Amino acid sequence: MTYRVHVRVMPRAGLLDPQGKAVEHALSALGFQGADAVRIGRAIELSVAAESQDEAEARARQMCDKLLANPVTEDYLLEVEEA
Amino acid sequence: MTYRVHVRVMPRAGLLDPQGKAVEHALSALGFQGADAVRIGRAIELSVAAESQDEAEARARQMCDKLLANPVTEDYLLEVEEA
Amino acid sequence: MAEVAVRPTEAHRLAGERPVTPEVVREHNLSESEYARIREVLGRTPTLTELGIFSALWSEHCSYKHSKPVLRTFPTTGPQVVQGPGENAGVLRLPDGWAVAFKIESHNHPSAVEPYQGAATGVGGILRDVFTMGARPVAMLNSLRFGPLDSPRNRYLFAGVVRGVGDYGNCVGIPTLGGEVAFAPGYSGNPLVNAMCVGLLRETDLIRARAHGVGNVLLCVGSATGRDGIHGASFASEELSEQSEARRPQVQVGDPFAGKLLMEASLELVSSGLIVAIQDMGAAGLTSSSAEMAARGGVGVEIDTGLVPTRESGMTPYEILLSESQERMLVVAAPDRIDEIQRVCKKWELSAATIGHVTDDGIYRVRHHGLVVAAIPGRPLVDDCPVYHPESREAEIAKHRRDAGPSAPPAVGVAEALERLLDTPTLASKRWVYEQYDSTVRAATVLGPGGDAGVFHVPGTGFGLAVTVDCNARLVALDPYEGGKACVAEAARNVACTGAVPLGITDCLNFGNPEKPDVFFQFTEACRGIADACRAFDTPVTGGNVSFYNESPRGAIDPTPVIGMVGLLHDVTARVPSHFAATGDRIVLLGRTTGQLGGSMYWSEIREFFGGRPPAVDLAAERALQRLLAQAASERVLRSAHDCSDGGLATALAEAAIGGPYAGAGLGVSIDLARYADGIPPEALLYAEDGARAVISCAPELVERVLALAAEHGVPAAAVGEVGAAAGPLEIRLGARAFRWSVADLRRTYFEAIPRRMRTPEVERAETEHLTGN
Amino acid sequence: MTLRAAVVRFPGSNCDEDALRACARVGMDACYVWHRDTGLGGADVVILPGGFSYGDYLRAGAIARFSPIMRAVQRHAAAGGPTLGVCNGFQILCEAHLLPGALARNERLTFVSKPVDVLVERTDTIFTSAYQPGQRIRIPVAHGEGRFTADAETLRMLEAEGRVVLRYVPSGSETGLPNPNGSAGDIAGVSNAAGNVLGIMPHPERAADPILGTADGAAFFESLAAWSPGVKAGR
Ligand SMILES: Nc1ncnc2c1ncn2[C@@H]1O[C@H](COP(=O)(O)OP(=O)(O)O)[C@@H](O)[C@H]1O
Ligand SMILES: [Mg+2]
Repeated sequence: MTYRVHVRVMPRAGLLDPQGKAVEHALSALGFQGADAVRIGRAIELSVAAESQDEAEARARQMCDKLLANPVTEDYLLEVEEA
Repeated sequence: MTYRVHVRVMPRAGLLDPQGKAVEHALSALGFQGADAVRIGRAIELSVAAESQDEAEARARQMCDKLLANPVTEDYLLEVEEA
Repeated sequence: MAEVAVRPTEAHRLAGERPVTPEVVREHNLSESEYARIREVLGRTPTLTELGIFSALWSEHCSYKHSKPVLRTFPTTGPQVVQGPGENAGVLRLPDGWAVAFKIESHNHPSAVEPYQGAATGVGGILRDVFTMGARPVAMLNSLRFGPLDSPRNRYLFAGVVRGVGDYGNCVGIPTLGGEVAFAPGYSGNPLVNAMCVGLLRETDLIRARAHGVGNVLLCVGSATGRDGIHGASFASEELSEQSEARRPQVQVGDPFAGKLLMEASLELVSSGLIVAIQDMGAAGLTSSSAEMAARGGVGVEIDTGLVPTRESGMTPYEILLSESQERMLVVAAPDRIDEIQRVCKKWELSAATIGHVTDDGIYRVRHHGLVVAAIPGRPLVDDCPVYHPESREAEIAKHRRDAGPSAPPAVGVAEALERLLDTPTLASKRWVYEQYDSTVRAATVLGPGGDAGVFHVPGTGFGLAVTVDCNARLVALDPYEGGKACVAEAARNVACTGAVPLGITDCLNFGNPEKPDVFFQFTEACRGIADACRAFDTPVTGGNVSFYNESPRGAIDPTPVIGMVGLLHDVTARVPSHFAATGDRIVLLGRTTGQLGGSMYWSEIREFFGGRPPAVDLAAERALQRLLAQAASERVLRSAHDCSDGGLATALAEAAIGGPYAGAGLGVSIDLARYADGIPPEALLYAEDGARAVISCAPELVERVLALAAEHGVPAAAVGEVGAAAGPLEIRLGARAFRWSVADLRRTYFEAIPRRMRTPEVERAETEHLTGN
Repeated sequence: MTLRAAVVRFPGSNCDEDALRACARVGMDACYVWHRDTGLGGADVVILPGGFSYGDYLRAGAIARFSPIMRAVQRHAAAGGPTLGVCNGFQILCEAHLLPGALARNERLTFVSKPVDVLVERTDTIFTSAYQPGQRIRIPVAHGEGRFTADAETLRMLEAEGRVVLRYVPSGSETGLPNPNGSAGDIAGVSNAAGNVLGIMPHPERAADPILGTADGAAFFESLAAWSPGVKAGR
């Protein structure tokens, strides 16, 4: 089976996020009121071959721990769906 | 009401995604078999004040069209949840 | 090539392929007579694939059908010329067996659509043109034009382009040593992005892009082919309009990492002698690279598009041939070298696929999984494109504009005008730009951006090179012939101010639609000016690029012939910086000021009048000044030298006083122009843009020597004052009148003019768009 | 004794030649090591040069740290061998956990290329022994991701243990060319606990020859060349 995995790698809460700040600023300068707490990270999509959804998730988690996210500065969130 | 909006801005299908390519390559070099079709984009999270979920989504969509995504090279996906 | 009267064999239509109808021909941007010529060459109706091939190679971009006769008038020879126009880059001879390869190229249309990727892929393309000569790229320059910064779209384009230029060159590791940026209404909607690359090679390592050796194989090296930029070459050969949005080719995305690997692999392939020829798949991709290599070598080629690695499945031969996917090279080699070539490519993590071979029948033949889909006589395909001699006539309004003068009174007084001028983005410091470009990688940068020309050392030797790009489109618009001369003169002056001797040029001729008589007039006249100046300076044209159809719905751009120049500093330690360096040094003005304000920035910025007759360019005086500067530098009598151009004498003095971006504070200036001025009104004296002038400084005890040298070279020279204290004022006395500015204020204005206009949402958008990567 | 310096080349390294030349200039026997190699060829000193290894795709240094050569670098560092990472080399050392913290995107989002003034805070290291304590030097930076980031505890530890070897002149200071990227504590370079691994963002190899306008970086290489392998590399 192939699963499509969506990973969001976000700057860890509490750390400075200059991109988020810049976008927040740009939004308000463009007149979008009431948009705040902007955070910007990386969206990664990949296909993973696995026997089950759980296995796909476990493998994706390993990929994140090893490569896709930097534990010093980032947290990640996974979603897995059947492809 | 405040809603939390999650946006994924991804490189448009068919366009070269050098980052995705490099990561795919790296994953396989790290021994992660069966991971492919890697695409890398931006994950944006923001809080939007609105009367309803629909309104929040409509406003977020405007922000994407105007600022958050590049219409020439990117597509985006929205998810809205109550904060 | 053996002149065999070849009648191409049949070519097959693929299942489902559109038949070639008049409408299809029009869509391919081919005229009726061009189509008739195609049928004549083939002796039959072309297949769609063949039509695509012709439309690419006969596009303005590839065929130079409107410019060829004019370009032939450029001087292209000289003892220093190793390779003139016609190859991927020109090559000039340097001391000790070294040579320099350099070339400039435009990427205007793609940048108008997608500024970041358009600019990035422009840089990638020019890099490849240089390393395919066997030269290692060592310096980049860029020349940019945008509409005024008060428009959000222009700010977005500016920010995106700068970021794209930077990201590509930074990643590959080539320092950007100079460039120019100007803003004018004509470029709204049609920005210009010209990138220049300079590379070094041993003269004996030069390799030319000529396929030869029947039976040799063709390899496709580098990235896989996608549907990117199909018809980019013909897209670049039409005006931008509402429809272009729909016809726009799929955006080409640059992969600078792949570009870097390709550069290393290519240089290794060349230096190891494994290959016969190599060429970038640039505009019109595989089609133009293979057809041009075959034509230059006088042979035929046969390729099978089924063998080309693709990124997507189901690509047709038409798409594969015309794709402009980036970071790909076409290599010709003997068949017994394939294994070794693949080993080199593998080392650099690149693929190399054999896709065809060199033939003896002179036919450009394409198969798709064996089936012949195109068979065209190779030489007519490349050489028989019709050549046009459009009508050339100056527009009446251009004549009137030249004869007119300002009617509005000055917006501000003579002194305040200087502050205004330094706050004009075109004149202000481009620090906001060049700090986004790595200017020190390769550890050879002797003078980085921010001065008159960039200078780098050639490691292991005693010499260095000075490089610059220049164009004053304002002057070209007002008087194309004098303006063309002025562009070359300014480039040469910039090079000479560092102490270098100008060696040769490359040019990027950005104009509107050549089928319009007034545009073609601008083109021919500017080229005549460039040719005359190059002859006078012994700086041959070694190559370049023509970019026509730079028109938006608003009309044609100002004619913008950008000159890229290389000069030699025999002893690099003799290099001269542009800014005043020491309190108490004497200031000498070189050259004569006549005070004609025609075409000046002063008139356009302070008197709201864009027009008038610019001062004629005195090529002999320019040449004398260049020689003087080089000799004075080699004798080490100069502490600084800065050329006098946009914004006139006052601007040049202010820039020299303000100092470089990292100087801390500027230095004061105290000069008296009463004797120098000779009855010229103050605004004319301070802001006229006469050529052949420079502001130099020297130690007090050397001023006599400087004046003597000037006399020897027949250059008017006047010692007018001295460099003042740190943070002192800039003071210009004119008999009883005196003008005084705070250098600290001028400095702030000059460095803040662009940043303060760029703190806006569009810029933030451009800066946050490319979060990933670099 | 002539020291042997190995400059590691990753795909995308672009300051490798510059580092090699700077080492050779002070008399070291400098050679390249390919990222797929598994040994360092008996090098005394290892340099991870600047550049864009793997295009800096994903995160600077994230992919390069898995290159085969990194095992040998790890062993070399663990055995106390001097290991210097410059710019991208610093990023790789952090990703490989040979140094603490991470290098995040510059606060002002753009790539920044210019000279900066840095203070040499420690001169009792093998990399900086030829400098005067507290010496202020001017050398170029050129990076998009150079903002040193670590959690508060790590930052405290780095300060307490004196592991901040190079510090930018603080932003907002009246004189000098300050912190270009917003890094925590104005940190421009940190070492590991033992002191034999150093990562710095500025490029001393681009300021090692007077013709380049400043030779303030040359002492990094002079320090290394003066080190004797008999002496423990740490502080
Ligand atoms: N796009 C650019 N890229 C790099 N450097 C630039 C760019 N634009 C301007 N510069 C730097 O600023 C200097 C001043 O530019 P310019 O105003 O054109 O001066 P000049 O008229 O003396 O040629 C250039 O020599 C160059 O070093
Ligand atoms: Mg210029």
